[in-house]
Amino acid sequence: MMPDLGKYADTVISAYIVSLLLLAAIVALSVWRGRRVRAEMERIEARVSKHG
Amino acid sequence: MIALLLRDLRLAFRAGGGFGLGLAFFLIVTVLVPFSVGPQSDLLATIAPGVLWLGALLACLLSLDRLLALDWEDGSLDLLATAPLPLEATVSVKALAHWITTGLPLVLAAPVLGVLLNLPGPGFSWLLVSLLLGTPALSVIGTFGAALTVGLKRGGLLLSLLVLPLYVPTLIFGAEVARRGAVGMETSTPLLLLAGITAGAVALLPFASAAVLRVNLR
Amino acid sequence: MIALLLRDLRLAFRAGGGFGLGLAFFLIVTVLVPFSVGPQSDLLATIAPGVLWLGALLACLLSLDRLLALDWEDGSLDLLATAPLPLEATVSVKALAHWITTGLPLVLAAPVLGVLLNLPGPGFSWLLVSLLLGTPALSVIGTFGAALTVGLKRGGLLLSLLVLPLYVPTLIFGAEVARRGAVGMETSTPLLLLAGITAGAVALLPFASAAVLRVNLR
Amino acid sequence: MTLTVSDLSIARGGLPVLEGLSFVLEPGRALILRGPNGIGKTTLLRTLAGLQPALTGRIEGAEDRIAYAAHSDGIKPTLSVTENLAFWASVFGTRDIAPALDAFALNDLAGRFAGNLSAGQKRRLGLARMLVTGRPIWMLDEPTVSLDRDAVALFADAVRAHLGQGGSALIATHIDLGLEAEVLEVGPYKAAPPPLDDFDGGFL
Amino acid sequence: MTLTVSDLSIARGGLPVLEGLSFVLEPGRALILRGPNGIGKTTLLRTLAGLQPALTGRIEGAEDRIAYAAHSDGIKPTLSVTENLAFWASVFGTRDIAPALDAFALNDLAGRFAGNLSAGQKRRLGLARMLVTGRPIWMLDEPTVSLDRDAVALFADAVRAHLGQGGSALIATHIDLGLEAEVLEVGPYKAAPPPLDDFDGGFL
Amino acid sequence: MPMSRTDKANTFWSYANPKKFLATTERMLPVLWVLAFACLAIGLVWGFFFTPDDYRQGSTVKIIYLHVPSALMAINTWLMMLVTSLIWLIRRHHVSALAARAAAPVGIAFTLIALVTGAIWGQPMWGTWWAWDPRLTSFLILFLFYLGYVALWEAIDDPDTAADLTSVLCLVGSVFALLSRYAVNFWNQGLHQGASLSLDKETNVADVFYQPLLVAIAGFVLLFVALVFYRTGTEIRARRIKALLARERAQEGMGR
Ligand code: HEM
Ligand SMILES: Nc1ncnc2c1ncn2[C@@H]1O[C@H](COP(=O)(O)OP(=O)(O)OP(=O)(O)O)[C@@H](O)[C@H]1O
Ligand SMILES: Nc1ncnc2c1ncn2[C@@H]1O[C@H](COP(=O)(O)OP(=O)(O)OP(=O)(O)O)[C@@H](O)[C@H]1O
Ligand SMILES: [Mg+2]
Ligand SMILES: [Mg+2]
Repeated sequence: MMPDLGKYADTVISAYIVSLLLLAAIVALSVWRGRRVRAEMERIEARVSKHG
Repeated sequence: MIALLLRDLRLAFRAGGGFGLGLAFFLIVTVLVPFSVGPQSDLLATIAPGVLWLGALLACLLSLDRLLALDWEDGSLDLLATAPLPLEATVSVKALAHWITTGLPLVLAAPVLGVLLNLPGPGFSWLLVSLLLGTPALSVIGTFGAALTVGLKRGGLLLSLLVLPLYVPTLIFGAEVARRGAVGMETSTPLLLLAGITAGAVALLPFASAAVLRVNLR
Repeated sequence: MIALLLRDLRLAFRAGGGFGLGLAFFLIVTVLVPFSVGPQSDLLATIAPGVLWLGALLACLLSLDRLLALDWEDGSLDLLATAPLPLEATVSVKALAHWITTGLPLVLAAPVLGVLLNLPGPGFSWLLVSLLLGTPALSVIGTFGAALTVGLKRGGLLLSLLVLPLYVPTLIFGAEVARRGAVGMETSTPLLLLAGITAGAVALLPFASAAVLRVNLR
Repeated sequence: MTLTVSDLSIARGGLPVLEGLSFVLEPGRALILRGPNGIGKTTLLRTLAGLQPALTGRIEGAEDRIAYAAHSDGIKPTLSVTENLAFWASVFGTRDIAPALDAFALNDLAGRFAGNLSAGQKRRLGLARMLVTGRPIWMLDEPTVSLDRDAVALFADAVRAHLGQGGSALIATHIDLGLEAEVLEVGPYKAAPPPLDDFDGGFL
Repeated sequence: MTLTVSDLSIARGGLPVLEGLSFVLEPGRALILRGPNGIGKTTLLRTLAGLQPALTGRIEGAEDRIAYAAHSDGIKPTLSVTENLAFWASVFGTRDIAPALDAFALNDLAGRFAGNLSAGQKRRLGLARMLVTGRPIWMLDEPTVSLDRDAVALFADAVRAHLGQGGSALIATHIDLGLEAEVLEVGPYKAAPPPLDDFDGGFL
Repeated sequence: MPMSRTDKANTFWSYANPKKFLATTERMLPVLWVLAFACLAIGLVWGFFFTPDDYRQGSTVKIIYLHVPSALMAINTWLMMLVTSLIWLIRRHHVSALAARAAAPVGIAFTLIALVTGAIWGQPMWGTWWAWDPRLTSFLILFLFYLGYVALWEAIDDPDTAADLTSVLCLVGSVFALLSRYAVNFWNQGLHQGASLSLDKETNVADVFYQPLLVAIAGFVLLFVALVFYRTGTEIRARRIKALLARERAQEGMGR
């Protein structure tokens, strides 16, 4: 399954790991903040429309 | 005192508070060095420990003018001076907050920047150790400088001028540790001296800072 | 406009105004370099042009936060904006005052500091020329940065972060001229490019600065 | 010379604060703005002075006619009283600062650095600046803050003299200045909150 | 609890400004300082608060008893109203900021960043700080600057409540606060210019 | 400040209406996410598992599937920010300014990926993590511009002021970034490969490497679009929260 990476195995694998981690981080951060902001907005919308 | 520390940290983290800016400044100064001295990597490797120390020192220096001056301008300092908290404690806490928000991030970022300047392998750990030991002294000495110049509008430049000479011993020993470490020489003497300077500064300077601050508040 | 220039110069010369402080900062940074990279004189000679340019740049940078922020804080900027003077002229005059009080002294002092760093003989005149051509660009670009951050309390560090990347081309060409000059190489290409950057910045950036300032005054 | 404001709406921090404001300020007249803290007096003055754009409405006769005195005075602590005034005089193209010094009893302080003045003295200097602008419409934001009674009287005299020369003045204040002037209560013009539900175009 | 000041002389910028000042401030009483601009009221308050030394004379009963409110308020624009107050409360070792918020009608503003308040709102926050100090002697330097009429009334109520609990207050002001308090005119204590000839000890 | 004007007709500009933008992007987003992750997965798996080694670079050539797309997108993100900034300055559509704000952190992430994969690649190829090659150096400078841009957004709390200032910074910064690019080229001749995606296929990467690379690039582009749409939505909501809170304050009177 795993291709033979030869003597550069560490290099290639670490490049993939770091990149995928960074991609995951930006996606996770976006989604986390997006969820939070959306919930916050709904909370405030509810409160504001109650008060008129 | 914890309330004061928490407040200072919170102020630093709030938008516009400037946390992380010291770090960015450090990064930029490091990047500018090759532009000015040229890109030869062996030359850069030779001067790397010194440049990193100098960069960290300047980043510390630049953030000093927010340390007390903001509190002075809006009157907080007057009020803190009349509060039931000895002024020595106040300045120590402020120095600690400064170190946490400026010195510590610099220490952690320095190895990454070492890569940019081709710092030789063994240099990394020594750079880290010397910065970890030296930056508290920079914060404490800087607080003294900030207390000296607190009454002056935008005294930032004068502050730099007063503080830089005081930084010289710390810089010499700190950079020496990093430099010797990078070329695999023995480092224990400058390391001890550096530790001594830091310990002395942390123990004694707050009294001087508080005294000076009292005069400035008058 | 002349009144504004004279006022700015007078403020700079008055006690606490910061005239000469940029110079002193330049001096100290230059002096600290041998402490941090070690005292070998050939190494110093190699990096001298670069270090002098970087030092001049940092000294300029540090004085930027007084450029507009003081006038903002005490409300002068609001009043100047309602005065019969186009804001473009105001920012240009302020950049000019900054150059006269900071850039010009640095240019004149650089040869003296060159001696301290063993700058090779032919390097002196080229250093002088490159700084003379380059520092106006530093002041004008800096004014833009100051206008961007004028509303922020002690925005000094953010200002550095914004301005330093903008300084890169000026620094590269300026230091290149000085470096090539010091080793007797041909300098006309980088010199022309440096002049081009300065001319472009002086001609165009005041409009951007004024626009940004208007937004900040809103 | 008449300042005409019609159906003006102004905003601060992205929200309308006052709306539907109309008034006319004739030469020789003063108008006093009153209203509770935070209603938008400062915002109104800044808008009229051209420092920020209006939301809607028209302002006529303001361009290059207004001398504005804000909460802060634009005084340089390291310049002397005379130097401070002379600077503003030459920016506005007038020359003579003697009348201004006289009007606010600053002659004794003329040579002092402005930074060494007390709060009230500084304020007097800030007000003297209005006289050297030579502009016909004065806009003053709480001009009498930290002035003592004599200084308030000096200020009222200066305003009266200005009106006598065909100038006009718009003054936001909480206290009684002893001026015979119309009063504009801005409270009733408080902007209604924008409608909530549409979330169209804007963010509300 | 009584603050006793006897034969006090104070200086500002190296020059004596007031001399021979004596008064007693009993618990439950307020004292209003009046005097023209630049006479030395601010200097007097700073001296009593321990921020600068007196030239001569004695101050008794001040040590660690004074809550001082200066011309500027010590408010952090990037902290909310609550955070600002809570900070001072914990510095002074009191916990509860609710009464202070109530007393100055700050409840509606509690969550806002202090930087977004108008001039008068900021001032109210600065005054609310006095309540969380828990100190018996209040020293206030022109506390009502830029407050509207309602807010001045709130302030007077807060002072009255403080006096009712055995506290005392020393207030420098130019306007009438509607408080039943003694008034101390400091004008008559203006320091005589020091004699020119002796050049002994000092430089004059 | 007049609120953004909305054109009546169902033109391109009508998407500048925040509500309409939200509604439209919300419908597109699930598809975009799926497509993006599919392309990414296919491209990267294909590249990692099913391509041969290069005769000179060995297996390190597999890094290209991360390095080139991220480098490409790092630059394109800035270009997109430049365009949206201009739209804000000229037409004053709030969504445009917010899209620029939303894109910047994504650009930072791409720049970081390009830098890190490049650095890791450099170790075996050039024997050093970092060299002051012009291509690498200009990326570092681009990174600094991103940092400054984001820091300025964060430092200003009035949203319209922040939008105006960052837009002008983006404009001026673009000019200086370009200048820096030439300055850096002049300053040092480098080690780095030339551009690969030219039309002249002979001199470039062989097809076996080329096809998965294209898929990976498509994946990065789609991911970028999805992220920017999503994040712009977040910014719109954050902006609405601000407006709602401000409105609430104003309504409660002057705090009394
Ligand atoms: C940290 C450092 C690096 C940065 C910022 C960087 C940046 C870039 C950029 C901007 C491109 C342009 C994409 C395009 O034009 O198509 C690129 C392409 C490329 N880079 Fe890098 N790079 C770095 C290090 C490296 C290293 C160390 C290697 C390997 C030796 C490398 C190999 C390549 C290759 C093979 C391409 C594809 C273009 C071609 O095939 O000619 N890069 N890189
Ligand atoms: N920087 C700011 N950002 C957001 N909102 C603000 C800002 N400054 C003031 N405001 C709000 O705008 C409104 C109008 O403020 P303004 O300063 O014009 O009031 P004012 O009438 O001058 O009050 P005062 O009498 O207290 O000076 C207030 O509700 C205030 O809270
Ligand atoms: N920094 C200073 N240096 C030197 N002299 C000063 C300084 N500040 C104030 N003075 C002078 O000291 C005197 C007392 O000032 P002080 O501020 O105490 O007056 P005040 O009674 O509070 O006046 P106000 O009602 O205007 O606030 C004044 O004559 C003033 O000019
Ligand atoms: Mg106001
Ligand atoms: Mg006073």
